[in-house]
Amino acid sequence: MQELVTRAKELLKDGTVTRVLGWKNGDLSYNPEPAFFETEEALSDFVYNGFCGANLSKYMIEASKKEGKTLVFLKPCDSYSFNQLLKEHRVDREKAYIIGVGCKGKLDIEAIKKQGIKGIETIKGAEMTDACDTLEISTIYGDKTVSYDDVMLSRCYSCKGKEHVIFDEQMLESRDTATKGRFDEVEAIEKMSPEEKFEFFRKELSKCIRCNACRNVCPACSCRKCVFDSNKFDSAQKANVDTFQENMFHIIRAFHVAGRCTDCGECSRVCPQGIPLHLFNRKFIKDINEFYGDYVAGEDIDAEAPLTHFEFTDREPNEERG
Amino acid sequence: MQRIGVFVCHCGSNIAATVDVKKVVEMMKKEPGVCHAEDYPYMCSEAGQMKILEAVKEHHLTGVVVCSCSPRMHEATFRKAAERAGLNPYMVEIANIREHCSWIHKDMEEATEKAVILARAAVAKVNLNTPLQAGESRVTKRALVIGGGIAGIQTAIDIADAGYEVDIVEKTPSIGGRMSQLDKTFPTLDCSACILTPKMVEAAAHEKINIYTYSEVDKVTGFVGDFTVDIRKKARSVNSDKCTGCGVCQEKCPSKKSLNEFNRGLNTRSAIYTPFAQAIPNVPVIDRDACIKFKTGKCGVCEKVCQAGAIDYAQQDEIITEKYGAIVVATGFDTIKLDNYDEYAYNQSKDVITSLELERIMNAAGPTKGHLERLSDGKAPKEMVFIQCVGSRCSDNRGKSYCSKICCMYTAKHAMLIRDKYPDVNVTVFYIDVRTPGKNFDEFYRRAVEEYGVNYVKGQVGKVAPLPNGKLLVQGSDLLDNKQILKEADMVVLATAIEPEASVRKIATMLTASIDTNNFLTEAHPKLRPVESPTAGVFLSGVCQGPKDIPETVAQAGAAAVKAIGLLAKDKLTTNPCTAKPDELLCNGCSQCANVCPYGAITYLDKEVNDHGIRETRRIAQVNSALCQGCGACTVTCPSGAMDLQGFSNRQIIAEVDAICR
Amino acid sequence: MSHRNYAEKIKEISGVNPYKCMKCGKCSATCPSYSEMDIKPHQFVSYVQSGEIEALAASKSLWKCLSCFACVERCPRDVKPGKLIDAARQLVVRERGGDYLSADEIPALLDEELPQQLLVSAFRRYKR
Amino acid sequence: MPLNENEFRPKIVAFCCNWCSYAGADLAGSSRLSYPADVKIIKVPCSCRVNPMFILRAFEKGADGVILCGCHPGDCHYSTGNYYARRRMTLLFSMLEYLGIEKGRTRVEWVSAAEGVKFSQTMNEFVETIRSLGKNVRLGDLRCKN
Repeated sequence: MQELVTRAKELLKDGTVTRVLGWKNGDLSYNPEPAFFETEEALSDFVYNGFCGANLSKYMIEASKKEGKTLVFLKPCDSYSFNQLLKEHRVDREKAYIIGVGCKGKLDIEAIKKQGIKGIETIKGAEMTDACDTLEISTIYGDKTVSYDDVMLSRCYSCKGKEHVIFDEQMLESRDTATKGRFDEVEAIEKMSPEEKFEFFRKELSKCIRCNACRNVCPACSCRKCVFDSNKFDSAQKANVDTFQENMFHIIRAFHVAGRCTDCGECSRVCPQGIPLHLFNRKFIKDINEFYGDYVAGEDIDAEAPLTHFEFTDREPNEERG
Repeated sequence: MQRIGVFVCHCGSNIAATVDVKKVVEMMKKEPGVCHAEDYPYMCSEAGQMKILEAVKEHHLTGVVVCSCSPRMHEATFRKAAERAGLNPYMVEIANIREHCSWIHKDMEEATEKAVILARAAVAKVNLNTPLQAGESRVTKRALVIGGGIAGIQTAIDIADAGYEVDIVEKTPSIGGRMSQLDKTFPTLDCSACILTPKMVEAAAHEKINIYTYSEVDKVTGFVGDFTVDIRKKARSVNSDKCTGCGVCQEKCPSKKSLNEFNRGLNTRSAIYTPFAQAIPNVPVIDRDACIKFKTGKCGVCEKVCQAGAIDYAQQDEIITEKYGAIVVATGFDTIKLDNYDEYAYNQSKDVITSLELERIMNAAGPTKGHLERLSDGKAPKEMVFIQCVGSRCSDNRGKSYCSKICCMYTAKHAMLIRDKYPDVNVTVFYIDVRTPGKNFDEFYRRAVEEYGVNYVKGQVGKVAPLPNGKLLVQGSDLLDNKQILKEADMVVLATAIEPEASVRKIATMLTASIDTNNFLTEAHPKLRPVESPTAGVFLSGVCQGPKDIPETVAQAGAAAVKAIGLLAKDKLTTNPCTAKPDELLCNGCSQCANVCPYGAITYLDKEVNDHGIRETRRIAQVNSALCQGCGACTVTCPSGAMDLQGFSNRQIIAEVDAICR
Repeated sequence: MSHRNYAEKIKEISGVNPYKCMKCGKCSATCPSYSEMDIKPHQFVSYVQSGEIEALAASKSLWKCLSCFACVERCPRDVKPGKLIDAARQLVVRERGGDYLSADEIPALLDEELPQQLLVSAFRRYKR
Repeated sequence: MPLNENEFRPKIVAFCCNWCSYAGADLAGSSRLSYPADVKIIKVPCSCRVNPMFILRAFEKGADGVILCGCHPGDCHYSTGNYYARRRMTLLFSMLEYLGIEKGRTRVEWVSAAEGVKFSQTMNEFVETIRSLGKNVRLGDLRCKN
């Protein structure tokens, strides 16, 4: 992580960038948060470790409007989001100096807690320099160890690969963490009976408290004024009054990002209620791949997005599947 | 809140028979925003429209809902009435309680309940209507006619006589179309060429008409008043300017084996050919598949013998792009394939021919130089049999379900001409019904029967079987004498069904003109607008719209021309104001909408915007309302709802959905 | 046999809608045993349509039809007269009490090579 | 069939495109081809104008079935509208099925201006399907029910 800080300081000093966008420690040792650093001194708070899951692309929308260039550190999966925002003219390539940082898989503190570990004080073994195979966790009830690969974020198990699609420089190596199929969960749900599916999603979506964290963190879901906040559709809803609105918000959100979602998994990571929101987006991605050919959002700026393109031989909506 | 007037029409009894109009009026009075409701037997009548005028004045109405027939019928009428009353015409909504309600439901209570719901939806929509001003778009004073048959020629001449430029695009090497293949025409028995060639010459000589032969339409973009068309002028391999039409090349050309399409493949032609003597332009075309020079590189005889040096093997296809205000489709027809009708042995015996082939046989320029003879052995026939409705009026999927309309008349014509020229030939016609309506048509048919002794037998032919002695055994039934007839015939002529030219479907897709399953172009209204396509600026002339004979084709060609002239005469066209409109403060500038716009009406602009105090330049979508046709594709790809469609806004449709599901 | 329900039954068994017939006569034209029949194929349709089932049931044509289905194949309106006559024949065959093969007729029809089996099945089918 | 209270009366919203299916509905009307009165038609300029929000809104307000009719692919008056609608509805219907909503509740049908018979047959079939599926519960508000 230290090389990142020194490189950032050089770029700040020689004026190529006027600010640095990275992470700094949160109130606890395992929840770093995105932060801007204007000066070299401030960079001492900079941190990059196994817990820095946040995708910084979305912040670049506002950063592009500021004076001068911004240095931004993008993990491989974050770079797809930046590319997608570039395709939609939301970020300015000239205003961004991108360093593609390596990633050894990001950790999920909820997964650690699920292992029955409470009262966490410090966690060691999550640094980029570590081997990232075991974590030593010191808690008020004594020290505990847990395997790195058991407590990663669910998105890391079906990691999209370790190449950055857009960068000015690349630093630090990555570790391939993909072990599961990307659509295994979706296929598992598809095999359920309609009643089971309905129960599954009712159980999940009934937990939704409409805190809009998923919307606020999603790079693809960054309208100036969301349709659920404006009077364009008479669908302005601050809270889910009835169960329908719980479904509706997530279906429409998934539909709006369909063909644009880079499957960065941020929505599921930030959801305070732990709802697996990526299941919606992955369902659309799976359908798009199956019906209209494989498409990875954010991979190629000039590619035709599936929902703003068509073929004469597309299938009919009521056609039986498979 | 709007002040809305609801007018419920009885439509005589069409609506009032199954919808309790009084109850609908009563229910509408209770709707929010409705301050006046009344019913009237005929809202579309002058008196009915006066009701609207008076109500608007008396109750200061700001919106009008008319519960009546389909908006496709009288929306324009009621909008004009509102306009006369000083109301913006787009503050009028129609609830279709006839075609979508009273005509299809029997139970009064149920139909009334539905009528109320439909009316309520219309009121909900008009509540959110905003006054719209129709825009204007320019008109290119030039017309395009696709197809160079009698329909295309007549339309082109009529438009050109009105002083407008016209381009004819004809696929074959010469204009003239199907009519040029006919020998005589009914009911006057004029020689077809004698009445057609003068028209062809007139079209060719007309300074306002420009003819592209051996050419096809490749691409059409734009819309009424402003079409941009790419015409592909296929390479003739002959330079039209130099060629004098002497015809030496056709005589000397060694490759004589290719089938002569003009004579329906009954004889052959040389590789370099003009379809028929009176071809216009009289410039031959090299059939590159048959030409030895193109196939093997040797030969080149035509180049050597051509004194005018007009042969040019290196000629390539040429794409010409032109702008047009109106497009007339005149693509004509062909006879159907008879492969599914093996009971008539058309493919087994050369003496079983279609009527069009008989036209060529009887034509002096035809394969038999006008002598009526059997194609198998060249002998003159003694017994001739005509079979009507071959492939027509068949609801099995082998043939066409419609009646081809012209066969009864041309068969009577053939029978009469044969009996007149060869009195010793017996002619028998097997028919289901002889359909010869119209002026002098039935008299023409009766002359064939009474003066020329043509033997008409009511009953279809079940089978035609070639016999060892070269004759044809015709097995038919005589329903009037209840007999089965077994007749040995020398020649059998099939009155084959006709279908539109195959390439019309491609043209319809390019013009977005609607087309039915039989490949006939659909007219805007079968009775009231027969020569216009629902797509504005596209007109239909001739058989491409439906089976018809030459008199009707010429009449309809004239009508299509007048419609086109009516359009070209205007300097400005009022455009549909229901176009897309972006909300500057909400637009993300993400150009999703531009990707789906079929008309390229959306562009982007970096604009200084004051968003509640935040002043910044943003990338904002701009809609060119002259190009936008109001399809609404962009409004759905726009996630934030910034792009909305005037006249069909998101909130309006949501209001209609709410009103229906309440 | 009252008209109405038998006409309906024939239509139901054959699945034919006689109204689709446009009286073109092609079925009669195609029928190989036309000359043998008293009621012609195109008349099957009009008889069923007008409900004259007695005449149809009593007619010789029922038994002259070879079920070669040429008429079904070539009918331009899919009316399938062959199926109609089949249905009429079904009705007659199912009719109790009708006696179409008496024992004393057998010697006239007998032919030495006639297999025994044929007589048994003929009696089973046509003798009630 | 007259209104008897106990029989389930489905509410069905049909979005019809102005150029083809609305004209097809008119033709069904003028040919007096009946279909149940539960179907109510909303006219939209093109099938590509129908936003998934409208369909979900219909279900939210108590509709039991929603059908979208448009021109046959290739016949669209705006040349490409129905192709976009086809993709959007394919994905939307697949998502609704994924959520456990009965597949029969939503449908797309291409009806040309000349196909009055097909329009009335489609509507009869669709009402029959919805009747067999019964009242739409899953997309309504469950909170006050169970």
